[in-house]
Amino acid sequence: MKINKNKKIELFYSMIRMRMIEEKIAEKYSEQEMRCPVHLSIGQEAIASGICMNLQKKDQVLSAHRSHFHYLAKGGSLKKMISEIYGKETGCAGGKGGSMHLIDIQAGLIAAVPIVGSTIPIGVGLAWANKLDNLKKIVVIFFGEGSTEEGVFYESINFAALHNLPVLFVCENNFYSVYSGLNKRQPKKRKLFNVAESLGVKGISLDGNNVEEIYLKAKKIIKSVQRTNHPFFIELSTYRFLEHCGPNNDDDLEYRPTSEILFWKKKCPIVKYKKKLLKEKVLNSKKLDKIYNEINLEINKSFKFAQKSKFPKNSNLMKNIYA
Amino acid sequence: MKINKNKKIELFYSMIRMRMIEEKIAEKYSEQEMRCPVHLSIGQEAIASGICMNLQKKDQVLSAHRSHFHYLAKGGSLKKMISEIYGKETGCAGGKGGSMHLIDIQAGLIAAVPIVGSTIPIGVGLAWANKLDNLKKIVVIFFGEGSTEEGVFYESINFAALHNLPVLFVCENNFYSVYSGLNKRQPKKRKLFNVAESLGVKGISLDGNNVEEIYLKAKKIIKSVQRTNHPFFIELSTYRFLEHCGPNNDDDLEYRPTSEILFWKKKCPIVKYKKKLLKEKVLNSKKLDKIYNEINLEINKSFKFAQKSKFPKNSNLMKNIYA
Amino acid sequence: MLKKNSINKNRFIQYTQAINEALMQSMKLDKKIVILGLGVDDPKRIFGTTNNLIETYGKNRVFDMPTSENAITGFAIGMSLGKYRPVLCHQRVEFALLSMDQIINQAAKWSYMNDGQMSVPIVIRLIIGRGWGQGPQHSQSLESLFANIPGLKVVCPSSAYDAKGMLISSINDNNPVIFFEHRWLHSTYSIVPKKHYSVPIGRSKIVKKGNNLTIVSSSYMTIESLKASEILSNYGINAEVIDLRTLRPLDIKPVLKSLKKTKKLLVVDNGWTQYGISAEIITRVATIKKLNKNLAINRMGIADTPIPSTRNLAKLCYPDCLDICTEVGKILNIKFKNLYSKFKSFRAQDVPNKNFTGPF
Amino acid sequence: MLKKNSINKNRFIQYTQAINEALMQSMKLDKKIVILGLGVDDPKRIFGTTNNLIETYGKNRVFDMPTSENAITGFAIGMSLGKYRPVLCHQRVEFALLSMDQIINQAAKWSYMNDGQMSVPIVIRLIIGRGWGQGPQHSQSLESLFANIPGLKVVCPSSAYDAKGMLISSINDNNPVIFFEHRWLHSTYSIVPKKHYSVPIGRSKIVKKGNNLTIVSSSYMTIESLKASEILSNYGINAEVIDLRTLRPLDIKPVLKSLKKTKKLLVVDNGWTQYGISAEIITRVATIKKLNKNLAINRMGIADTPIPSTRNLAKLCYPDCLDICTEVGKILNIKFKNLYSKFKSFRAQDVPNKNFTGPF
Ligand SMILES: Cc1ncc(C[n+]2csc(CCOP(=O)(O)OP(=O)(O)O)c2C)c(N)n1
Ligand SMILES: Cc1ncc(C[n+]2csc(CCOP(=O)(O)OP(=O)(O)O)c2C)c(N)n1
Ligand SMILES: [Mg+2]
Ligand SMILES: [Mg+2]
Repeated sequence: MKINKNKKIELFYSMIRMRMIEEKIAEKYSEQEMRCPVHLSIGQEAIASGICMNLQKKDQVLSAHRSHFHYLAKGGSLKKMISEIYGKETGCAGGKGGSMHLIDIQAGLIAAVPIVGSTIPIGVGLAWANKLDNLKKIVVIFFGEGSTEEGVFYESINFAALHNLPVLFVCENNFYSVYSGLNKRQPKKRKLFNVAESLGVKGISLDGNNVEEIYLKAKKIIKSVQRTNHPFFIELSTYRFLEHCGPNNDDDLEYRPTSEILFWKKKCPIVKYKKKLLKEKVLNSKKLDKIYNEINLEINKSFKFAQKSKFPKNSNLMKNIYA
Repeated sequence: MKINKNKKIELFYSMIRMRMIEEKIAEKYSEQEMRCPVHLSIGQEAIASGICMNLQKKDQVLSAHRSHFHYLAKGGSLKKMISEIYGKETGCAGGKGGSMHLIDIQAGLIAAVPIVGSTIPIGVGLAWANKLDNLKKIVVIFFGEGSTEEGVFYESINFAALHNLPVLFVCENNFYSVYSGLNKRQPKKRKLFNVAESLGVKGISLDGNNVEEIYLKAKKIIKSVQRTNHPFFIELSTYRFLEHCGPNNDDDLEYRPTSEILFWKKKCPIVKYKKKLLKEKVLNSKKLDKIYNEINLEINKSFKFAQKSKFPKNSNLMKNIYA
Repeated sequence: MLKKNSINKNRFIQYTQAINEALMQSMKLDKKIVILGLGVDDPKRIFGTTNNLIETYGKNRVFDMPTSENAITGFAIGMSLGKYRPVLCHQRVEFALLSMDQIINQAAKWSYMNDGQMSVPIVIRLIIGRGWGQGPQHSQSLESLFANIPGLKVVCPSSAYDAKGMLISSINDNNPVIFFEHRWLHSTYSIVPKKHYSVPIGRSKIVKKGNNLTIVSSSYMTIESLKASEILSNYGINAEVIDLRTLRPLDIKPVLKSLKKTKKLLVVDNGWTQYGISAEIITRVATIKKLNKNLAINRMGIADTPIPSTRNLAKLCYPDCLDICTEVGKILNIKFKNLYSKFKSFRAQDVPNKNFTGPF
Repeated sequence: MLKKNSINKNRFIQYTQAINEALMQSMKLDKKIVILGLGVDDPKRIFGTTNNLIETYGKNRVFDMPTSENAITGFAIGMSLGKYRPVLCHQRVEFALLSMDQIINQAAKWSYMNDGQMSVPIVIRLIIGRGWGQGPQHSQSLESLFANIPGLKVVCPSSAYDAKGMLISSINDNNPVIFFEHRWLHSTYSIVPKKHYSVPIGRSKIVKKGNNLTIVSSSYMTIESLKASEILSNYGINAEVIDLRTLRPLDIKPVLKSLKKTKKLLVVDNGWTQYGISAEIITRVATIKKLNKNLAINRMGIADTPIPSTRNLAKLCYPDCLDICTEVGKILNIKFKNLYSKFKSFRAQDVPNKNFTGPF
């Protein structure tokens, strides 16, 4: 399969936009107006972009604590996301959730919650409902490799396999859970997609920093999930560039080897792809500037919107506890 | 490897004794003096016998709701078991546990509890302690295939693999969880030992009704676990002859196909083995009679002991809530 | 037809059948209602409560499940997001302890977390209480663990009539509802209309009028409280008995009203008393300025211990009607003569009824 | 050396350091103590509480864990059966909801289930409470879910001094102890002896003497209650403040004694009030025959809702010292002039101290 020029630009645009958004969050976090934990995904742009580029609006995505990119790639409103992080009434959850509880039902971002693994069965249940209703939708569940240590992940995979549910499991393996390396949590040589396969869900492992490959492979997989109602598991290796939670770089803490960090920085999905597209003449510096400007404009607008928005009224405190 | 004659008789004795004990429980249950749920294992004798024959006293066993055979095969006191089922102060748990909470610390039966899957991490933790202390013990955890649907099973396997713990997982696959067949719970073609292997724990699948094979294979496996501190997973196919819980046959409920029942009754581990040993002249009818008589005597004594024993004193109610 | 039956005052049916009717009738009215749980379609049908569901509504609406309690609850939440209305069942409340994350962190907070854009209309039926030597892990009554959590509704009907009506309300509710059924209530009978009707969530009920003292209880303990009030009437004492029926949102008004009259309160807890349901009831009373003078207040409940299996210790754990009378006597400063000998036949043993022969 | 330091009254240290000292010193005395939990050896060391443990005691006694909360608790139980004494830690109480089966069904009942032949000496440190916009799933205080369970001990020290002494007692205890640490207590200081000492489990404590009314509280709310008592003294009101410190077994005696004097009780709950800790305290008082006359009783606690992330709603959830004063005013029928303007600086914002800049 080939990717046409426009799609390439779209993929690049999606990635660079997400990065610029989070860089702005990081920059402005110290103003102490975004008063909630933020888990930035910088470095992991290719996965959300490559997968979600294949999804339609009706398809549904669930995520966890590190959800900004999934929200954005699925078409969630930037204004509402920034407002949510600022705790404003215009936020996607009315300010009640903060960065760890993004949601945009219209866009199909159904839920993101910070209890590790907890959205996985919920996504499977939703896929089950879709299947019973014969809706030709796919549910995509994004989670970190840490989630795969939770029993509920296993229970969910079992059920998706048992009932042949149209769900795509996307495991972003960035090798760390907070500061804990994989070697403290899973045996060496574990292949997560093998685990899925042993349970009856087909799987593959991909380079999580190669956006075109992700896009192309995911296209095929998603089509087959839709056609066959069989679940699928994709494991993607990638790397988070900043600290686990918060706006900073934490390489000074030395929980990750410098050589490893350098290796992955070199594999930056955006730098690499930009080079490629420049070389292929899909992009040039003029086009790039236009893209940057456009994104900057959008970002600035969104932050202004959020900053100007009001905090929710006190009377909102006791609202919507019950439907 | 060969099995000598004495060992053969021991294996047979172990199996027939367990069956006769449970047959007596079934017979006397309707007297309504054993007032607690009982999960009889008749039909599954070969597994407990074949595995535990390889264990030493210091080795440790954990089980679940269907635990009589594990308790007996590990050398638990019959008198204390029957007394426990009768709710007497002489019971192995002072009457506080009933059939679902057998324990005999001296014999190395560390725990049996009726929350499905719940003893699995406890056994792994115990194996961990043993390893840290460099004790040359092995922990054997018996559980039904239903347990393998609990997330905690998966979490436990992961950890045993990660830390190379000296633990043997023994899955008795009798194809049913209460009245629910495997097809309602796990995908077709699932091989449980493949799941374990994908997680980093070596495994095999065995005929759970062939006591000699179990004994021989388990001998090798247990030695290797002891030597290498690597966990191992054995899946054994078998069949429970009576109802899930209670003293009766429930084939009238028709949740199991008649052909399946017949197939397994033919594979009765005791009938088959008896035939074999008679043919091999290891046993003869005289020897058999002696065995039956001896066991009957022991059983009758134990029931009398239990029946004559006292109920725990009222003052025991509030004792031992805290250590 | 329906109408005729529904006014038939003599239609006594069993609690389990009432549950079953609620499910059958609700499923007929709303195709999005689905039934999930271990054994919902097995020969025993959850003590008969799921009888005929699979025959009538088919295997696309009635699902046996793997032994994966935590995930099952998540599946139910997910289905509800897909516009289904799952009714989930655990045969023992203990099994639900495996799913507290999904219940407390997710279901209870879902509507609030997204500020009302979505809600989670699921019903979780949890079977609590005693059995035949069930022992420490199959006999708990953990209502207060759920009642503490905003975002959940928690109900515990004590009669077949309420069970049907409140299960229908629970299914119709757009929020997660924890529906407690006590094992020993399953075999009780009451008059139950055949029609589809609802009993509102959030209303306690005076189940017996009286003016000498107020007994407040819930779930199975309401039965023992009613028995106690019958016995007490032999001693000339006229107790008012209030059945809470819903623990969250709690309806305390009938209790306060009753106390204006009686000035005496005994709360009979269906579980452990420490940090239990009874503590909340008493606190609601004790913190009312105008009421808290000159009241005699006490509570009782299950002994503060894991429940042993052996019958002679287990029976000591559970207060019954005679123990309730004794507590009433303490509040009223009366000693009831021959109470335990005269009314021995009222006592519960280790089985809910004479027909019970185990094993569960 | 040790002695000299231990009598140095000016040794103010932080709560987190007190926890750390308890762990360091206990591990030195007993080689069977091991530390389990996500991040116990990571650069942040559970807010500093596990500093130096791995350096001092090595990787065979300090274990980072996979994200498998339910199994981890089972491992801890299993290790304790192998004569180890694990101290387990969850950075948020919410994560422990994944392990309620192991905690409630197994650990709490182990000793009883085998009639005292074995017990489960484990400590489970659970971090509760507020943070910076933590939202509904990272800010709960679920003490009452554990306090309801016989077989558990439940403690919640509010000072660095008690934290060290009670953690040592918890580690030495042969039973499962749930040890609650409030995030906002972590940055508080108190005088803490350097030596290894213990503060007994099961004793509440008068943290401020007074005679006009009794304020009972626990965990972080003790801090706000103390602040309130300081403010109240400006209005000539002398409040007695009692810190429960242990929720199970509950020591109610100091409360009852205090009430004999003050006749007025305000219970400040560290969590939700409905079916919360405060309900038990009030019930213990209200069910005492000789005491329940002429008492003024009230309670307050976290608003009955999931906690929102946004700071301007979150702050409405948590009562602080000024809100406590207002409640006291209601009990005493006094209106405090200029309370909110005059003592504004006493108010907690959405951070525990000025140095806090997020993200957690
Ligand atoms: C049930 C649970 N346990 C622990 C945590 C603490 N925690 C927050 S994020 C996180 C890391 C999870 O790692 P991973 O799933 O790989 O996601 P990543 O942060 O790498 O994107 C952990 C352990 C949690 N939020 N929920
Ligand atoms: C956590 C939990 N869920 C459900 C049950 C109900 N239950 C009791 S025994 C049993 C069957 C388990 O099947 P399996 O593990 O295969 O054991 P078997 O009965 O076949 O020996 C079930 C589901 C339980 N005891 N615990
Ligand atoms: Mg990760
Ligand atoms: Mg089975």
